[in-house]
Amino acid sequence: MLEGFGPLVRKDLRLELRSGESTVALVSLSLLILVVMVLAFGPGGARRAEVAAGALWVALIFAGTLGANQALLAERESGCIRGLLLSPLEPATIYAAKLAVAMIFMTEAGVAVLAVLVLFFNLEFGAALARLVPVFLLGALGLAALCTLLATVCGRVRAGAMLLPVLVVPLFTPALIAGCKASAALLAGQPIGAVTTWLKLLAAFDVLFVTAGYLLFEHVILED
Amino acid sequence: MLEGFGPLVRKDLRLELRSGESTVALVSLSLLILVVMVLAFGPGGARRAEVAAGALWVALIFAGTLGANQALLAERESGCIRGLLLSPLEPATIYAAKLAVAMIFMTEAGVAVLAVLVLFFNLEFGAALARLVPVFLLGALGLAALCTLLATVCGRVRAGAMLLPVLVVPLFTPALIAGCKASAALLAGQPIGAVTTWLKLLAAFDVLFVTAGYLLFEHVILED
Amino acid sequence: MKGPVSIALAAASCLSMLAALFMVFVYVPTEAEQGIVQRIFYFHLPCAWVAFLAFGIVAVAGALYLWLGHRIWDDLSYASAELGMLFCTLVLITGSIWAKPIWGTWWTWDSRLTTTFILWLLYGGYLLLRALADDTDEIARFAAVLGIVGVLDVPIVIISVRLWRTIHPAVLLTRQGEHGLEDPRMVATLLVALGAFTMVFVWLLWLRLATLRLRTRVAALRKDVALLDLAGAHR
Amino acid sequence: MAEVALQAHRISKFYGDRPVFHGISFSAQGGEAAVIVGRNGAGKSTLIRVFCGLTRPSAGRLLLFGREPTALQAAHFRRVGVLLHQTLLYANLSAHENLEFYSEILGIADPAAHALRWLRRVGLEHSADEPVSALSRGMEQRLGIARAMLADPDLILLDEPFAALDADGAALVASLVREALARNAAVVFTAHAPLEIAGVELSLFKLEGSGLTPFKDEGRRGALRSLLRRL
Amino acid sequence: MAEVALQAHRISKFYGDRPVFHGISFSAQGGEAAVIVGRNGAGKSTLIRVFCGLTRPSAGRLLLFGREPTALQAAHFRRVGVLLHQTLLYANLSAHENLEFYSEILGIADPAAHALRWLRRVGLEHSADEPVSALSRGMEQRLGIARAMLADPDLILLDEPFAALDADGAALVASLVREALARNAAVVFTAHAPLEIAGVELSLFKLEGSGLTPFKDEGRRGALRSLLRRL
Ligand code: HEM
Ligand SMILES: Nc1ncnc2c1ncn2[C@@H]1O[C@H](COP(=O)(O)OP(=O)(O)OP(=O)(O)O)[C@@H](O)[C@H]1O
Ligand SMILES: Nc1ncnc2c1ncn2[C@@H]1O[C@H](COP(=O)(O)OP(=O)(O)OP(=O)(O)O)[C@@H](O)[C@H]1O
Ligand SMILES: [Mg+2]
Ligand SMILES: [Mg+2]
Repeated sequence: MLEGFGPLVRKDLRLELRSGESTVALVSLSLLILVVMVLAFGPGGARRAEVAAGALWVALIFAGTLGANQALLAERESGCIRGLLLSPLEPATIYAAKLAVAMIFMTEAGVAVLAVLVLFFNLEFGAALARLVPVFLLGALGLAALCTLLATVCGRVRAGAMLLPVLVVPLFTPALIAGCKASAALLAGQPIGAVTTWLKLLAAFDVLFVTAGYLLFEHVILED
Repeated sequence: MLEGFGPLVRKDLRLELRSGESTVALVSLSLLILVVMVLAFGPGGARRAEVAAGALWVALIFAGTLGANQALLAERESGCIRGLLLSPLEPATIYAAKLAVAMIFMTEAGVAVLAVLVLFFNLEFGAALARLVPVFLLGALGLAALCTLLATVCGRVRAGAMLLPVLVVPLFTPALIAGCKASAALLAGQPIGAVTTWLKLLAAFDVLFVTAGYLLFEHVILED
Repeated sequence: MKGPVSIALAAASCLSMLAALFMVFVYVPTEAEQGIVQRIFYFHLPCAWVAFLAFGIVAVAGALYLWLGHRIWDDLSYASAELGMLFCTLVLITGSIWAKPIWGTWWTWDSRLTTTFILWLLYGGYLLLRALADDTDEIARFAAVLGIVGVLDVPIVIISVRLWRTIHPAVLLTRQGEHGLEDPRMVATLLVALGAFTMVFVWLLWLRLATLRLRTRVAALRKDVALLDLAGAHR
Repeated sequence: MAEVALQAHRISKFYGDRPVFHGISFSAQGGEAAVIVGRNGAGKSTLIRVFCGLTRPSAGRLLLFGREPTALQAAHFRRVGVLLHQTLLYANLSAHENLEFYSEILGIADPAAHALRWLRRVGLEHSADEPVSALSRGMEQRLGIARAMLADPDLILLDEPFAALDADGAALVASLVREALARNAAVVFTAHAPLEIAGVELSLFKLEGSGLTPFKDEGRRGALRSLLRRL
Repeated sequence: MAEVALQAHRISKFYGDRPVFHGISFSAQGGEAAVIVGRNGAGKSTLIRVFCGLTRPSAGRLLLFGREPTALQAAHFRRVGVLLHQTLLYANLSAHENLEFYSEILGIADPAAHALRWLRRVGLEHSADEPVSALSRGMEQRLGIARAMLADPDLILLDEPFAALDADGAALVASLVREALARNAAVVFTAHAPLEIAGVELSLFKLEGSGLTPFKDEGRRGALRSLLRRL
């Protein structure tokens, strides 16, 4: 069903990881966002877990939109997306491949941010962090699904790179709130059971956006 | 001395404002950053002025780097920067023009962010806000000077759009700290006299970076 | 790498380092307040000094490159940036190791820690630029510009961070004022360690520079070979 | 009877309210070659983009292998090879990686070897590992042609294939066209002026004033024939 | 005596350790036209970029109007007109706005009228308000040529000016070259094969195996002469 998925993902990874570009840039970018937040808000204070959770998610959103944009930039320049349209690939396959690549990049950024969070905020490592993983993955999946769909739209428009966050953020807001709340609770030491409502919300969000992206991608990718 | 400055600025403004794209995108982007931060950190609490100031500056940094990048993107695509290099324009003139354009965009974004800050944080409008203007302008000038210089560098390198914040943020840190502190104090109701130290620091930063950019731009714009 | 200079540098580094090790672990008395862990100070401070020295060289050599245009200045600033980054990382690591027993935490946003970290980020960006781009004259110019701008930024970073923390006192413990350096043996040990680390830095810089020079020469030879090939193919 | 690879029925294309062409009917059969000539801005490139299904015509019907492009199954896309003004190559991938990638998504067995064969074919074996951004304009054009021909397509649409090519390159394109016709593919390409390819019966069409008309221009053809025979 | 507009002394260019050309000496005087021919990838475009001072040669000396390009004053840049493969036009500005902008920075009086005159000259007056992104390839090439010629430069460097042009476009370039020579400008351009321009004495150079050599090829020139005379 997903014939051509492998080559597409491989090509993107090769293109982006060849010189470690995107990865390195994405990871450093996430770290910097974190630093900016720490400098701006100060690390101390009572609401430490909340600041840490907020920083994690803000970093994720920026890294995500930039990363998804980067992944589609290669297709757009010199019109390569036309090459894919003229090939036997299904639009859904292209979507799945781009989604996978975006997820890979976001996971990298997320791991970096989490590692640094631990160092800077002196959170106890093991337990809280392990419990954060599902929240993070659920959030990243939804974000990747949204960004991939919308980056395609924005690629057609001038100033698309700037437009992308404008479209993504409002749509992502429910997931953002859920993610922040769940992360803050977990970082503050609560068990995973305490946040199942938020997790369910995130999962519903993911199902919705992955399905929508899968179905709608065909319409945004075709030219006029 | 700055022959050609006018046409360059006019051209950029025409290019970017023709369809209102960049402006709209930049303004919405800044607003969104603000919203994300407010959602992540919550608007209430004791350290309200600090959160507001932090949000203002984080929004400014992201809008600034994206905006400066966008302003140089037009030159890069289809190699138009070569057209400028082959013209009688001095590199310093090109720098001055790009700096002016970046400042205009950042000011727009700043105005939007300030307006929304007032709404979200229920700060009293008049006095505090007016006092914020010099802080904001000083910060934006330094940021524009840095971004314009470094966006030229990043334009030449692959993954440059992501590299730009990585280079800019550490360099901008002192101004960021000064800006955050000064803004927080002013928003908390202190008079402008209380933050002169920070203002001086910002001014020193600006002088340094505008001069450095003006002198060094020649070296980054020439091709190999 | 077998020239008399590098042999001399290697010998000097080894001897001074051995002397420093001896003094740090055997000669110098244990500090009363902090105990044994205070000995890390004799590595920590020299590393910081060397990092600053290296970043200074990056900027000076960069300016010389822009002015004179000779590739050797670029090689020097590249080599120096790499080593500066290495020693800056060591400062962070030794500092953190020291901080854990003394302050009970690996990291705090104390002013000196923050400055060091920002410095680390700054030159990390510099090296990232060099790593992502090809090794051309163009990138050498960019790097020189970045190195100069970076060093200009350092004093402002220091001032701002100091102000940042003095106006709003730090949340966690502040640094103790005294470190017990009143003992002359401590001063002597520190001076020897400073000398030893500087020697090691100069030696490594020399080696790295030699490697980069070799690389430049290999590139020149490659060009010659390519030209000979071309002439041969044409005859 | 040879298959009708491309059939356009009274197609029109407007940009906004400005017509580029109007009511054009055209068909291309396997084993036949057609060249569409026209002045700058006549609409040749637009026509090629419509023919390959990339751009929807504003009116009219287009059939590729007897079906609407939107109803085309994946397998059919393997049968269409297209060259546009843009070469559709990834600037940061090497010449070989580009062809290998496109071979993979076309489902060709042993894509690496296939890519290498094509690189040799278009004379780029020495630049196989150069990124496309470091190729000269003519080299990129050659690579774009190789990309279009990778899967031995049955319908070949080339927009100005001779552009930016030197004499060797032109001869290469001519021989590729001959081969394609020999295996019964349909070939349609554009040019600015009528031309000939030795050993090929070309039908000439002129795109002008928004219509496409068969075209005979013996004087000019005679003058060009002596030149282009060599290809 | 006519001024020496361009003088290259034993210049070489390497990409990494691969030489593109080596030890080339060349000069162009006012009132003279030279065409540099070479195969795809021979290095013609690189040479043009070096000639206009955009790319520094890896070795050797280049003088424009008797000075090093880096020591050139602003006013001198007005005297150099360059066309590259990239047309150096802003895709989102209209044709007229592009020419107007470049006229402004060249310090030409009444830039809007000047731009309009040039649009008419290259046959784009009806597309004056189209953004460049909506022009056809040949139309963009015409606009790029107009851009290069805006300030009536004394040294004209054109990389494949005939590319993508139809017969009218080629005639236009030919007449622009004639005019430039008449006002004593130096013209250097590249092509893939030797060609002639009616009424112009062209010196032919061949870029090959990294050297540039004067070139006589009567057979081919004879064949082409009959064709290109018409331009
Ligand atoms: C991650 C942690 C640390 C970092 C990044 C760091 C960084 C630095 C740097 C850059 C310097 C030299 C700067 C200058 O001389 O102005 C320095 C000096 C010094 N550090 Fe640290 N440090 C860290 C932790 C510590 C700890 C835990 C202590 C002791 C409790 C400490 C004590 C000192 C002392 C005594 C000096 C030299 C005396 C002085 O200039 O005040 N450092 N450190
Ligand atoms: N995206 C677009 N939007 C609006 N108009 C366009 C667009 N693309 C092309 N046009 C217009 O359509 C007409 C035909 O363009 P097209 O590129 O098809 O011409 P062409 O025959 O290929 O010319 P050339 O020989 O110069 O390549 C031109 O007048 C052009 O201005
Ligand atoms: N940026 C670059 N980096 C590395 N190599 C390059 C670069 N640009 C060009 N080259 C190489 O230099 C050689 C000459 O390229 P150039 O574009 O000058 O050729 P050309 O004569 O203009 O060819 P064409 O007729 O195809 O336009 C080619 O082999 C090309 O691969
Ligand atoms: Mg066309
Ligand atoms: Mg060329």
